[in-house]
Amino acid sequence: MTAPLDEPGATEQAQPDADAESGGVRDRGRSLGQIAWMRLRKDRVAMTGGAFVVLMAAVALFAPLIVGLLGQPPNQWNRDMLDPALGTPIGGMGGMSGDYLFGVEPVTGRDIFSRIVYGARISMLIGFLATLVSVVLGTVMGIIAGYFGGWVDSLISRLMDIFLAFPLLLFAMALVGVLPDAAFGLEDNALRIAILVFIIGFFNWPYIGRIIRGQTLSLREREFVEASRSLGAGNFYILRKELLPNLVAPILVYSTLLIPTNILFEAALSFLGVGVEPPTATWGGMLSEAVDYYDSAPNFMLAPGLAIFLTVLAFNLFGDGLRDALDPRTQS
Amino acid sequence: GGGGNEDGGSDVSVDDSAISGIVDESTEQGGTLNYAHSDQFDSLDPGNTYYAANWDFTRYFARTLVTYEQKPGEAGLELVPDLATDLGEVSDDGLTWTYTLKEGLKFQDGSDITAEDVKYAIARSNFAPEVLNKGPNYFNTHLDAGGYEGPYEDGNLDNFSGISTPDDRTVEFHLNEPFAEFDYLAAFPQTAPVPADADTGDQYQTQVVSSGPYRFDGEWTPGKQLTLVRNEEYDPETDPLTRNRPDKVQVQWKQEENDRDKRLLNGDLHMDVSGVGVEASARQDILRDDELKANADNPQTGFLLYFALNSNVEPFDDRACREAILYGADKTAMQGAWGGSIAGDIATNMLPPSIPGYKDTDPYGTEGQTGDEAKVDESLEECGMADGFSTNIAYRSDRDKEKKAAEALQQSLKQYGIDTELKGYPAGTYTSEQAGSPAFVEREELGILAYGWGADWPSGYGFLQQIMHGDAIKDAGNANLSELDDPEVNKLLDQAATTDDPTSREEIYADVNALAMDSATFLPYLNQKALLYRPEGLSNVYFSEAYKMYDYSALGLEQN
Amino acid sequence: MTDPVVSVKDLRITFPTLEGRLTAVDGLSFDVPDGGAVGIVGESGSGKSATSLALMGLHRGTNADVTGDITVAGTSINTASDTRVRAMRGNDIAMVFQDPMSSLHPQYTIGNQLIEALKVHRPGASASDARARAVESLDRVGIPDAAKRINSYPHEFSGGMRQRALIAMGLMCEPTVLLADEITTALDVTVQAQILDLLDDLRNDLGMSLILVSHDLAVVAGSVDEVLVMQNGGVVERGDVRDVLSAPAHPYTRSLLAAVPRVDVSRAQRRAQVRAERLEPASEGQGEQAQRAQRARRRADAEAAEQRTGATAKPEKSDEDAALLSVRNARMRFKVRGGLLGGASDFYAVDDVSFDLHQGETLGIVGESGSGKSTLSRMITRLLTPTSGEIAFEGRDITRLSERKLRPLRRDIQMIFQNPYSSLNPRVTIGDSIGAGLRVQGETDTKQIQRKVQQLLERVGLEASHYNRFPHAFSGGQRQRIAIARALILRPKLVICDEPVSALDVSTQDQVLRLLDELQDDFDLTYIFVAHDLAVVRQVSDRVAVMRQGEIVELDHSDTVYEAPRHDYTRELLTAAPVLDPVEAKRQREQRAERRRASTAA
Amino acid sequence: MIRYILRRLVAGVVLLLVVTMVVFAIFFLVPRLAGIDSDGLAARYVGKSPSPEAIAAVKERLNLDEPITVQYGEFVSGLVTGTEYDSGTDIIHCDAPCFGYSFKTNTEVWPQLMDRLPVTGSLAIGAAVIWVLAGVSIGVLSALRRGSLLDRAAMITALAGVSLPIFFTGLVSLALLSYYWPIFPPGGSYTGITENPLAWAHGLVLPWVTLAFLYAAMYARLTRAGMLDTMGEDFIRTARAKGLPERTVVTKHGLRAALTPIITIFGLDFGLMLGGAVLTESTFSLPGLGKFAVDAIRGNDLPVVLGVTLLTAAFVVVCNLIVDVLYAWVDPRVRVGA
Ligand SMILES: Nc1ncnc2c1ncn2[C@@H]1O[C@H](COP(=O)(O)OP(=O)(O)OP(=O)(O)O)[C@@H](O)[C@H]1O
Ligand SMILES: Nc1ncnc2c1ncn2[C@@H]1O[C@H](COP(=O)(O)OP(=O)(O)OP(=O)(O)O)[C@@H](O)[C@H]1O
Ligand SMILES: [Mg+2]
Ligand SMILES: [Mg+2]
Ligand code: NI
Repeated sequence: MTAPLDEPGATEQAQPDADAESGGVRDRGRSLGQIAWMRLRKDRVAMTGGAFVVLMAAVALFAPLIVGLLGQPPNQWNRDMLDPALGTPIGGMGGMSGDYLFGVEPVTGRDIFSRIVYGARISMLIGFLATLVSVVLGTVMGIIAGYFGGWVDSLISRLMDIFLAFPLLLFAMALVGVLPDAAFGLEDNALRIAILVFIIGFFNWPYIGRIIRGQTLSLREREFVEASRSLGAGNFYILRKELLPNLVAPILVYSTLLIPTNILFEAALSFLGVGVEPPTATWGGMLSEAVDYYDSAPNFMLAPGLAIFLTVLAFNLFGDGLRDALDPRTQS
Repeated sequence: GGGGNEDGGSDVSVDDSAISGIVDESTEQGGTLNYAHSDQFDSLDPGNTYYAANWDFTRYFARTLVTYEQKPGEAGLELVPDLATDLGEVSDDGLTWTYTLKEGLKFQDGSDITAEDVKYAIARSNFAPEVLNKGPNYFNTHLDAGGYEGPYEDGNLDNFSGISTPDDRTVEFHLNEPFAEFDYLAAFPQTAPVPADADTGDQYQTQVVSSGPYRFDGEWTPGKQLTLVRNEEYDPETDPLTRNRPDKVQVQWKQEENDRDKRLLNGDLHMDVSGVGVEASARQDILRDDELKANADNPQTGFLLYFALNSNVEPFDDRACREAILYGADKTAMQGAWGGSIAGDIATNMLPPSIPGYKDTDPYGTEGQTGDEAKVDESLEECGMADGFSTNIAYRSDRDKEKKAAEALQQSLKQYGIDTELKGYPAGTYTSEQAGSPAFVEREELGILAYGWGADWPSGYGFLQQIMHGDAIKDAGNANLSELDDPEVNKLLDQAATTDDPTSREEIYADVNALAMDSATFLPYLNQKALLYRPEGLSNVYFSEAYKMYDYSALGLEQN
Repeated sequence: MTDPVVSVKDLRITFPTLEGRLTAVDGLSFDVPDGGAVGIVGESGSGKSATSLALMGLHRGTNADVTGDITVAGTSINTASDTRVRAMRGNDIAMVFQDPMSSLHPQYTIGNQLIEALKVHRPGASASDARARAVESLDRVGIPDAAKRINSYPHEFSGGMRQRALIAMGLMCEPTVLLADEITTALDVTVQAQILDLLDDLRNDLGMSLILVSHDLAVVAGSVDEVLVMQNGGVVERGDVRDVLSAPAHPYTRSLLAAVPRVDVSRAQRRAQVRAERLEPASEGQGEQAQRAQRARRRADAEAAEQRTGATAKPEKSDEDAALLSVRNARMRFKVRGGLLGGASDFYAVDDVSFDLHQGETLGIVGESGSGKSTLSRMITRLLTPTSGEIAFEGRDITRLSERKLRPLRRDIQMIFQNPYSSLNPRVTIGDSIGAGLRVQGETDTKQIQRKVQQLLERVGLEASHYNRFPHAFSGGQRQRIAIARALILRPKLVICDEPVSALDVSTQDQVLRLLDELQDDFDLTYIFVAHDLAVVRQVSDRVAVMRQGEIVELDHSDTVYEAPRHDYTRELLTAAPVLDPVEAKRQREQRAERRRASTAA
Repeated sequence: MIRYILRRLVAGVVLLLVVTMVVFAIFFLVPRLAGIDSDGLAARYVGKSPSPEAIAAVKERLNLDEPITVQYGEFVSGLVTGTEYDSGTDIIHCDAPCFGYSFKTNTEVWPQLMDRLPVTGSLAIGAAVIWVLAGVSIGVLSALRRGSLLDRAAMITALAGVSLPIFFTGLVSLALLSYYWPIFPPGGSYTGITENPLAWAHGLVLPWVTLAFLYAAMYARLTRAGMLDTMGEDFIRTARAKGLPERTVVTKHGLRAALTPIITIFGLDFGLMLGGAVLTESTFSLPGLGKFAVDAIRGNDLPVVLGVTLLTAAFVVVCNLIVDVLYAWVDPRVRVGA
């Protein structure tokens, strides 16, 4: 037996003295988070994007307040704002006015502004949560498949194929008939949203999964993985601490692109009757309803279209910035 | 007709001249007539279809025993003999209806059309549900056929006792009970003759043997463009109608609606064969353009839109609770949901105005048709739910306008404390599995069910029987969504079937209508109207009251 | 003599960074006469590569700011049009890059990349001509069976072969000037000698001028006429190579020369010298860093002492017979996949290797590239499971131990990897990288981990404040220190150093070697030290094993191996080692040429 | 390699079986969960107001009362050996691969699939060419001019593509380029490539561009990210040092290395596209597979749904396989099946 320099017990005793001289206090370096934040703050474009995202989140959160101040109740029909014969808004610009900031919907006369505001809740919720579900699942499965290889890889890859080949629409429509009113402690729309998140999120993961797998395949050959293993790191540790940080960039790129896809996916499902039950507003749902009026009431289409677009743009700008900020190699 | 302008909005009245008269009347022949459909017909087999548009369309190649007069307005409801020399001759006991075929009738291959061919056509279309099951089954219900199993199970047609053919030109129908409106059945495309040796079962739709002015151009594949060319064996002399104007008829299927409308307005297409009218976007285009308006008609479609209230679902077991719904509904909003006055007139009872026996009654009328708070409160009080209650509204989730109407109902009820939740189901299974399954309705507590109904033939019986008769309630595929099983109503409808005199039948229908309204299980809200467009270049365009769309058989093309 | 082919006047290169502008090259001037050879030496980061890139006009389009005059073959690089510069590249002036691993496109065949270099300047050349030229070029740099290997992809070449392929690429158009940037760093001595000889031949045959960049004075010694010594972006000394090497004027040059390990210095001499220097605190030239290291070390010593008194006393130097590590008949077989049909053939990367290793001892392993050194190292650390044979650690057979059972044992055997760039995760802070060992071995107290890591950082000559930095922020030498810290955090008994200094410049190399030495003394470590540099191995090893094609051809006390080599291959290695004396270098080169001629004649 | 491909194909077949099982289960088990019995299922396939006899007859004809395993077994054996259907008067021989017989249109599924395949194929291939070319070149340009106006504009356009639904972009393009300025033919005017290649291309330009607009974004963003990584690699510097023109450096050296992840998702997108161009096909009234599938789902036409699912699943499998094999070609370091 040689004598290792310090056994745990020994360092405990040595601590006070050592701490004073070289302990954590003297640490002038910044943590990863701090560095990223510092960089991010310098990136004006990314910060604008981030600010917009925060704004939209606030809008969603404080929807009742905002609508109370600036709009009409979102589900209230205002047929007096419509031409009774045509069902289209009276006045130019789709009925835009101080009371109806973005105008009113054809047919119902509902306030587009407040529906956009309330729609932000569900659309963003679904957009995010579903993206989160697929990103998490995809990352976990992809990383496992890529790292372990062999039969694990084959199994997961084939599983991904199955999911990709799965007739999602069919599944969604079959579900409508069997959806209970309440399950898992959720009711009505909450349950609907949960199911939507599940469907959208759960069936999208193989997409990102395959990409992550590909990246992992090459990462696992890197020497630092071996180095980590030689320290006695288990597979879980290596996956989490060594590989994951290197996958941040692709994950961010895909997540920011998945969000709009998911928001629109909700619209498609709404269209098939598996979406959120009316009259609850969602951006995607509004968009698909607006198609019929794209030339007679363009504001009906533009409002949700722009809402989705701007949110997505903001996310992408922020995501790009974040990716750059997290990349230790980027200089300025 | 005439679109209403009374509500103060834009002027949405359109030309409408094809409703009352014939536009561009002409005898010219020639040209290719182009139809399009946003979907496709259930089948082109005249014996296997239940679409009014298809019934209208099959007249190009499938002549029936009798048919509707080629005239605009009321006159178009008149039945005239087609293959038969006369309308049906009924025996004194009312159990035998006899038709005699004209002479010189030929199939496209030149062979003679015989009574046997008509008998065979009915045998296959009504008695072989394992093969052909898309059409109505009135003959099956009314004919006294014993245990006949259909021509595919039982190769010997003589075993089919429901119809006898004493000679080549006589067709005798033997009924199990008298049925006064049998001539209407004889106008069904199911009576179009089918030569037994040319029948290919469910494949017959690919090569229907024509008895009319046009025949299929080769074999047709479902979903692919259909081309009809002239049938050289057709003799116009035998035909009471003129239905051979164009040289060629073509149909494109599955055309996207908005796109189809645009092409229609552009003149790229001649007609939307589904006959349901243009969609919202084109509707706006037409109503904003006087030139387009001049080519548009806005007729009633004979289709009634309503919500059925199911009395097996609480609290609708209490009539007063049902009443609260009827008084609370804002019908103008529901009308708006379908597109305003152009989409239909507000309905106040369960018969469409074009059905004989219609009376302008409004038992639950409210001011401006927007609901009556006092009466709702009163009803709620009466049913012991003064604070309101909650229930579900079922609708077809892939039908936008129905969804909007359900939303409108939801909105108008909300102010009275009646909370409703919308339950959308796919249209494809709505009747077979959800709204049409009493067990499902009860379990899911679907108190209010959106629906729409049109008559199989222009009579009260044809309209009311399926949706109100207690016997019509089925475990699956039920159309009587209210599950109304009123002995009085049942009795009256049965009685109507055996009443010869049309005026007394009308009386009965009016009574049935009144009883149904009294039951408070129906919330009718719209007598649907369609906005039809007839592009320049068509001739002989008029609206057929029988099919509730342009009479396709009469259409011609203006020659340069 | 005519005008110089390359003339650099007052070259200044700056890069924008987070902390402001960084001046990489500061007022550099030099000339290269037609057909002449200039060596540029200097430590890592002194601006050698930046200068080389500037000569090629490769800073265009980047954020680097280049001022001053550069004239190559009569054209001013700084003012010429893009098209003109492009036409010159590869044609008038060709460059061979530093890192052969990453400088070749992984997705094109070697041939493709060579032919491309020709075609761009000789559009008229026919496909078969270009191919023939490529084969010839590969042949010239000593790639065996060039006509066949031309279709190989870079990953199918060993490091040395890739470097040669890069040189071949530079020679495709027979350029007027060849710029070689540390081209031999990755090569073992025999190949290195071959390459240097080749360059020399080319100079003679083609009248080509040469700029040879290196951190290794011995490398340039025999190959250039004039040498520039760079430090911090500027030239500190220049002159005829013989003069500079024999009588260095600048202290920096002197310290560089002193740092060069010498094959003729034995382990014992070196140890004595190093220990002496260590006891002399803060000697000049060592600077603050060394002082800090001293302090940390003393503290560690104190701790160790305290512990010794408190706990078990340090055991006697272990009994000579009980080996710490014992390797018996170890073999490692790889299946090498064939072509499309996937027929696999066996290949023994390590073949029947046996040796014992004792506590506190250092075993050096030398051998050419691909001889199985790294594979053997990986087998001992059990990153690979030997195909057959037995590996025993502290008497315990670990050959087939499961990964789970192995984990606690990993504390005791650690490895420092060959390439400090790729063995550190670029996305993980160095603190986390080093602390990982503690964490995976069950330590959960983050504060504790951080404290230990920072202590160790200081011990290896870095700063505690570097804890949260990412690897990219460190130079190669610093990275290797980080890698060493990572290996030591668990207080292992056996450390396997797989070419820990190959990628470092001489002065850094010297520092790292000293550090390893110190640590061995302090912690009573046992080393296996793998290197291609014979001098380095001699200075650190008690015994030396010479490997060739998976086998150990010679294993003995280091002095014996170096002074009385028994195996032919060992002798060959020894003669290939570069020497500092230019005259001696030339003589050896001639000898080698003689031998080659003899062997081809035979 | 060949063994690897064979192994993957076998796995593919298993996968197809699993997928069809799932479809079967959805059709037969999920409604059961909702308490719908075989009568309800049968009622889907008869007219507006079905008689009990009709329901019973349909039930028998479609074997709806048989255990699901038997029905599934029949379907699979039909695929392998073919089956026969009774059209009433005739026995129709449906040769292998028999994808069944549509409940709704009374036609064999396979010929209908084959009919629609060229349409979806034309759409997918054309669009893919456009989106890959456009996406990749935009991505490359943005990467080279990172942070420039062009970069930002390209990104915004690209994001507009993913944010806007096809039914919107499609309709607007039709309204503008087909009606307002009649440059392209209106929807519903598909011409086979064999009939008239020019008309084929002319009629498909709008659908192609619309569909490509959606995807180009993702490819542009991916390419950009990949190019940013590769253009900093050492081998790019080597290429420049050879004196290669910048264009060659970017396309031949930079792009090639950045292409690998793009190939992965291209395989995915393309495989999915063949079953998934629903919205484009609807918007432009193209008689393709996607529309066919959705109509079948709406109409509960199980054999058609199965058929389309099977076909598209097969595409996904094959595309993924091709991608994996292609990998080895694009990146010689990757060993297929290793
Ligand atoms: N693109 C760049 N951006 C910022 N700094 C740079 C860049 N390239 C080089 N440098 C810095 O310029 C200095 C000189 O670098 P250079 O690569 O020339 O060193 P070198 O002498 O070649 O060292 P080595 O022996 O390690 O190759 C270093 O400090 C380096 O960090
Ligand atoms: N995983 C593997 N599969 C197949 N062959 C391998 C593998 N690892 C190493 N080899 C081969 O084994 C031989 C020995 O490789 P090793 O890395 O041990 O060489 P080395 O002596 O460390 O060389 P260098 O000095 O270049 O680092 C080489 O020919 C190498 O190609
Ligand atoms: Mg360098
Ligand atoms: Mg090695
Ligand atoms: Ni070296």
